[in-house]
Amino acid sequence: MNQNEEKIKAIRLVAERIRKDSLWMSTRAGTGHLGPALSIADILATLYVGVMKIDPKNPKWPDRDRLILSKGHGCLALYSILSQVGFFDRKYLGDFCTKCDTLLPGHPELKLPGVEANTGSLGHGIAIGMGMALAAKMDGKQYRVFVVTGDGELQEGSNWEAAMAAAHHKLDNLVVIVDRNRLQLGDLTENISKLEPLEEKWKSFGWRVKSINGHDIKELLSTLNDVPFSIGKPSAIIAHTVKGKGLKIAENKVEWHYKVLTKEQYEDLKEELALEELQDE
Amino acid sequence: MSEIKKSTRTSFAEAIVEVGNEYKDVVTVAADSASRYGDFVKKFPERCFNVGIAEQTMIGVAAGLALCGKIPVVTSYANFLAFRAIEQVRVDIATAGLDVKMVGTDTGFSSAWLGFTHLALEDVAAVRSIPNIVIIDPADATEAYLATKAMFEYKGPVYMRLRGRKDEPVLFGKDYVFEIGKGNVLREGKDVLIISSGSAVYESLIAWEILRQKGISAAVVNMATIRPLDEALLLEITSSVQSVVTVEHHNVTGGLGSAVAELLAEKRPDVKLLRMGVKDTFGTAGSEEMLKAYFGLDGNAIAERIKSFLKNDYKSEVN
Amino acid sequence: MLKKEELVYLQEMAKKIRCHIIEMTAVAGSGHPGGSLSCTDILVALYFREMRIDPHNPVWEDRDRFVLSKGHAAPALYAVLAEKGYFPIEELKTLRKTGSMLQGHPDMKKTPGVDMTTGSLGQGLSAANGMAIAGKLDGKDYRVYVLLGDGELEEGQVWEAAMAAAHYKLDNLTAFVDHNGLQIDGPITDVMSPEIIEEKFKAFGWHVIDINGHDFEEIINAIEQAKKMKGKPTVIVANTVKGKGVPYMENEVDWHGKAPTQEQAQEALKALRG
Amino acid sequence: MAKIATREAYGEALAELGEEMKDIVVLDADLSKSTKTSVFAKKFPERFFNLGIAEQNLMGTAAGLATCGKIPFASTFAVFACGRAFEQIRNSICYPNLNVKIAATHAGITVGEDGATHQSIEDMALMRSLPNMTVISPVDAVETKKAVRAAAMLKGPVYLRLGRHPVETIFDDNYEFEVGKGVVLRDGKDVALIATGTMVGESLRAAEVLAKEGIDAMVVNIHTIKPIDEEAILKAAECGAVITAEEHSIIGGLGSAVAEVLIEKKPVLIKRIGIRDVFGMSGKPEELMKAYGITAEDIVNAAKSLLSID
Repeated sequence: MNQNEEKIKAIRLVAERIRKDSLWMSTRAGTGHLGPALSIADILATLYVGVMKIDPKNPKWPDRDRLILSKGHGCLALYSILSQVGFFDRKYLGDFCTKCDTLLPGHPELKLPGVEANTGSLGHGIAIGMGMALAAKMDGKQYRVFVVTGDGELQEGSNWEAAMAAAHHKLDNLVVIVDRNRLQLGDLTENISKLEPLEEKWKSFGWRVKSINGHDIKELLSTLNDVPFSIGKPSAIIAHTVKGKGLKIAENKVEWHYKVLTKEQYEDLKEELALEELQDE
Repeated sequence: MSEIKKSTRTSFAEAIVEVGNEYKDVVTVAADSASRYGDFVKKFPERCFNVGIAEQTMIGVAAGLALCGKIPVVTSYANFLAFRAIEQVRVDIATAGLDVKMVGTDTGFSSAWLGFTHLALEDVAAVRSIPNIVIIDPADATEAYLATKAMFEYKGPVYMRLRGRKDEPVLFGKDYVFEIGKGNVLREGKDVLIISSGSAVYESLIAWEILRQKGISAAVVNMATIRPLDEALLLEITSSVQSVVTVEHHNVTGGLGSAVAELLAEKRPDVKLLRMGVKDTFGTAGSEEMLKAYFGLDGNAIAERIKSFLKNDYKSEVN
Repeated sequence: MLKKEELVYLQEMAKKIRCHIIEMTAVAGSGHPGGSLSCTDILVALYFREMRIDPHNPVWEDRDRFVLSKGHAAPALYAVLAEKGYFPIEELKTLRKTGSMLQGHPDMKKTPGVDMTTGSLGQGLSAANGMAIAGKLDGKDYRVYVLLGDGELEEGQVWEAAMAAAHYKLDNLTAFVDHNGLQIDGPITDVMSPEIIEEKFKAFGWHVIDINGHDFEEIINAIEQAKKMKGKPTVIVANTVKGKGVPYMENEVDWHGKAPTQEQAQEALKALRG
Repeated sequence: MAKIATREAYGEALAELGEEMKDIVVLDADLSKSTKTSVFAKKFPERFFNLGIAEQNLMGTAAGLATCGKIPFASTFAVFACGRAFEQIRNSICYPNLNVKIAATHAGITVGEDGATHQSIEDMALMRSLPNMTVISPVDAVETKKAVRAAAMLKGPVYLRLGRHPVETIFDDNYEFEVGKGVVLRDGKDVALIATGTMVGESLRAAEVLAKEGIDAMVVNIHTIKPIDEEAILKAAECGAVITAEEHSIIGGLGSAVAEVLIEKKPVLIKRIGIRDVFGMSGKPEELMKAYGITAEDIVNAAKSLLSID
């Protein structure tokens, strides 16, 4: 096995753990956005394990790469990956929406080590990321800023304001990854407000764009390590994904945007998916 | 009061250049509004960003810059900052308590001719409804200058209200002291306490003079910081002065008047209060002077209202 | 094809409107002449040739609608409405005065003929969408026109609305972009480039037509084309000159929001009347 | 009694009204299942418009529809309606005084686990600051239905504040609702509990506890925050002590409105119960109410401390 294949294998394991953690946290809490967390598991695993320059022991390291989860409701996946790479102890995952004033609320907040912005209100992430990218250019720093947005989220006009401005300021250290799972809370994105041709939209706003399979670790790794696609231009990656990926009953099902397993369903699936015990010993 | 005139925007532009010299981390973000930064743009071009007519992005970008250790200043018409981008102000900046300085211009009646879309009469109400944000409404160019400097000594989100490009009377001299969270007693008096902020302070001082000639002794407090409100000062004065009037060039709902009403209602229920301001209606177009008169918020009108307020049973007062 | 006498009529009307704009802003002592002059020909084509309206019944249900999303160009709209007979031309002198029906930005509650209150950039297209949806809903055949500034395209709400208009297949909606290339802080390409405008609208599902915004022939052909387009909204990107018709104002960013003095106004009127 | 969320009642009321009033159109921003406009959408698909995740466009489109004689109900969560689209509501709806109804759900901290970004504790303050706006915050399912109907009949902009979390049904169908009129739910002479929305139930509970301790509390339901019923408030103030209770910031909402009325017209002892100028956080609704000090117990304590000062 060559080095790259080993890495891909490692990332795959981390992604699997994200899925299991997400199921575990959300079932315990009886709440959470499961579908949108499962669709970005591979993207986050690849970024944190194979792409980003971070130091979990020093979460405020000035030269770190930043990740903003603009689709803050997908935070189950973020919490898992942050704990896996060591920003905080895994035992805290049990705090997800189970106690008041938890560090792991229903949308991510800065108080948790590793979280880079308060998100949860859609359409804010690209502008915040743009500010970070500007700061890097000013300070002559090499770090990059990755922003993961939902696809339905792109209906918010604030994204297009920010997209226009980032291109204007030639922020090639800014990367947007669109979780193109084709579903939003209510329906298919194309039934609610058509996003296609999505690539054309980004291009027309001055970005370089690539469309990839958001579950193919190899493709994710090579694409994410290939940014910027063009010097002087921000990069957009349209990652085609499956909402609820990995949980058969949830895949491509709109109702799983905001739905979790019952404890009974969890117990039934435990063996098949090699899930953890729900209760702490 | 001196004869010198200067706009709050001019002194903001002057102060911001000095601040830029002092703090290397200060950056400006504009939404097609870069001229408000004056020479800062020429002097520190590498620290200036313009995102175009996109106020929401301006706020988001400032948040990102702040998260990377910069101290961003943003500015636009108060309406576009405090209305168009209010959710970004709330989520991106206030929830995280980020060190971003927000300067809304053309408040009160100073955008006069532009009509209601540009007349910011609810901006304090909007910003005050959001936790964590200091709100400053300077009375003149001197105070705007000092407040601009003071907000960089404070760490955390600040919203400052400025006015238009037009020069206005300078009320305070070199010895004037500004401190965030502290009201300034401009005139002592025993019959009535006038509390005001921003451009209403000048008019309140004119009212004070008119009242003085009629034998009414008014105290005037400049409450430049609307949040945190200087509760100690107000409680101290109202222990002896029982009639209180708030004057603001803002809607009577949600701004200075409401803040004072909330405090006194809970702590000094024996005090009589009259809130003067724009009475829950939208603005219209007109010169600043015309609008002050139109809304009954110039010195003469203020004095008249206070006279009848003191004369009548306040219970029948409808402001 | 425009008949010769029609063309002359429109050109003469445009001249008149431009003179009103100069006179109004000079009397008011403030206002936005630059962006009013750049969109004059579009407004004249719409109001004096194209739109189905009745100045005696400004709230006629079946009328075509017009939304001035770039509300600061109000002087141009007021001049057109006055010439069309919605209110006496005398009123134009009251622009921006306290109590006047002619506010600094268009106000539907105060001015007959104004279909939507605007002035805060980026909001007009959404309102126009609503009118177009209502038209479809009621089976009415009126059309909705909206005029946007080019700098205005920097507002995100424009793209929210653009996406929705295409999604709802609003072919009864036609947008104009007054592409004069300047905004308050400078050239749009320096401040925050919305270019390439045509490609953006195409990517957002619109039918796009590019024209010279001062050529009546082109304006009217574009409108005709838009009316024939089925299933898609049309945007007409009108390339214009800010301050058009007044030599010292043309392409000068300073004249975005500054009124001419009486002397300057005289000079402008002389140039306009030729 | 059965617990029903006010948003559920909103969905049903809309569907019923849609039958009677053909001019009603409903708009949503991708949240129709949560805001319950989906009930209307199913019944009248041709009069329902989902505008996607784009709240500013939602309000602008509603304004445009209103200019053409429609009665648009625009729905999304309260934070997005009042925050993201504040300027659009101000300029495109309130200033021209257009006949748009903004029915926002998920108001207050009882939204629960979604946390601070989604917990709207400023919405009434923002909407109350806008001229021409009527602000209504119903208590339960019955009042919501009546309020939706009243809003549809009223000409001009209305903001309806609805909750996500199921709440006790307090009123029966004979309950009479009138915009701008406070309702005395319980007479009393020692202290007046003036409440709105979810806090009305808590106030009634508090009054019972107080009664056991010999304190006679009046409970007034102020469902319309703007225009505020001054008469009802002045009458309540005859008790000599007033407590306001709302699931909202103490700044700018019911507490401020009552304070403004009383300090000017009838100064009495006042204590405002509400979120004390801080952001919300994730948690179960009941836990959060406790954490932020807005339960019946907090009202009881406030009443006792107010009266002991006397």
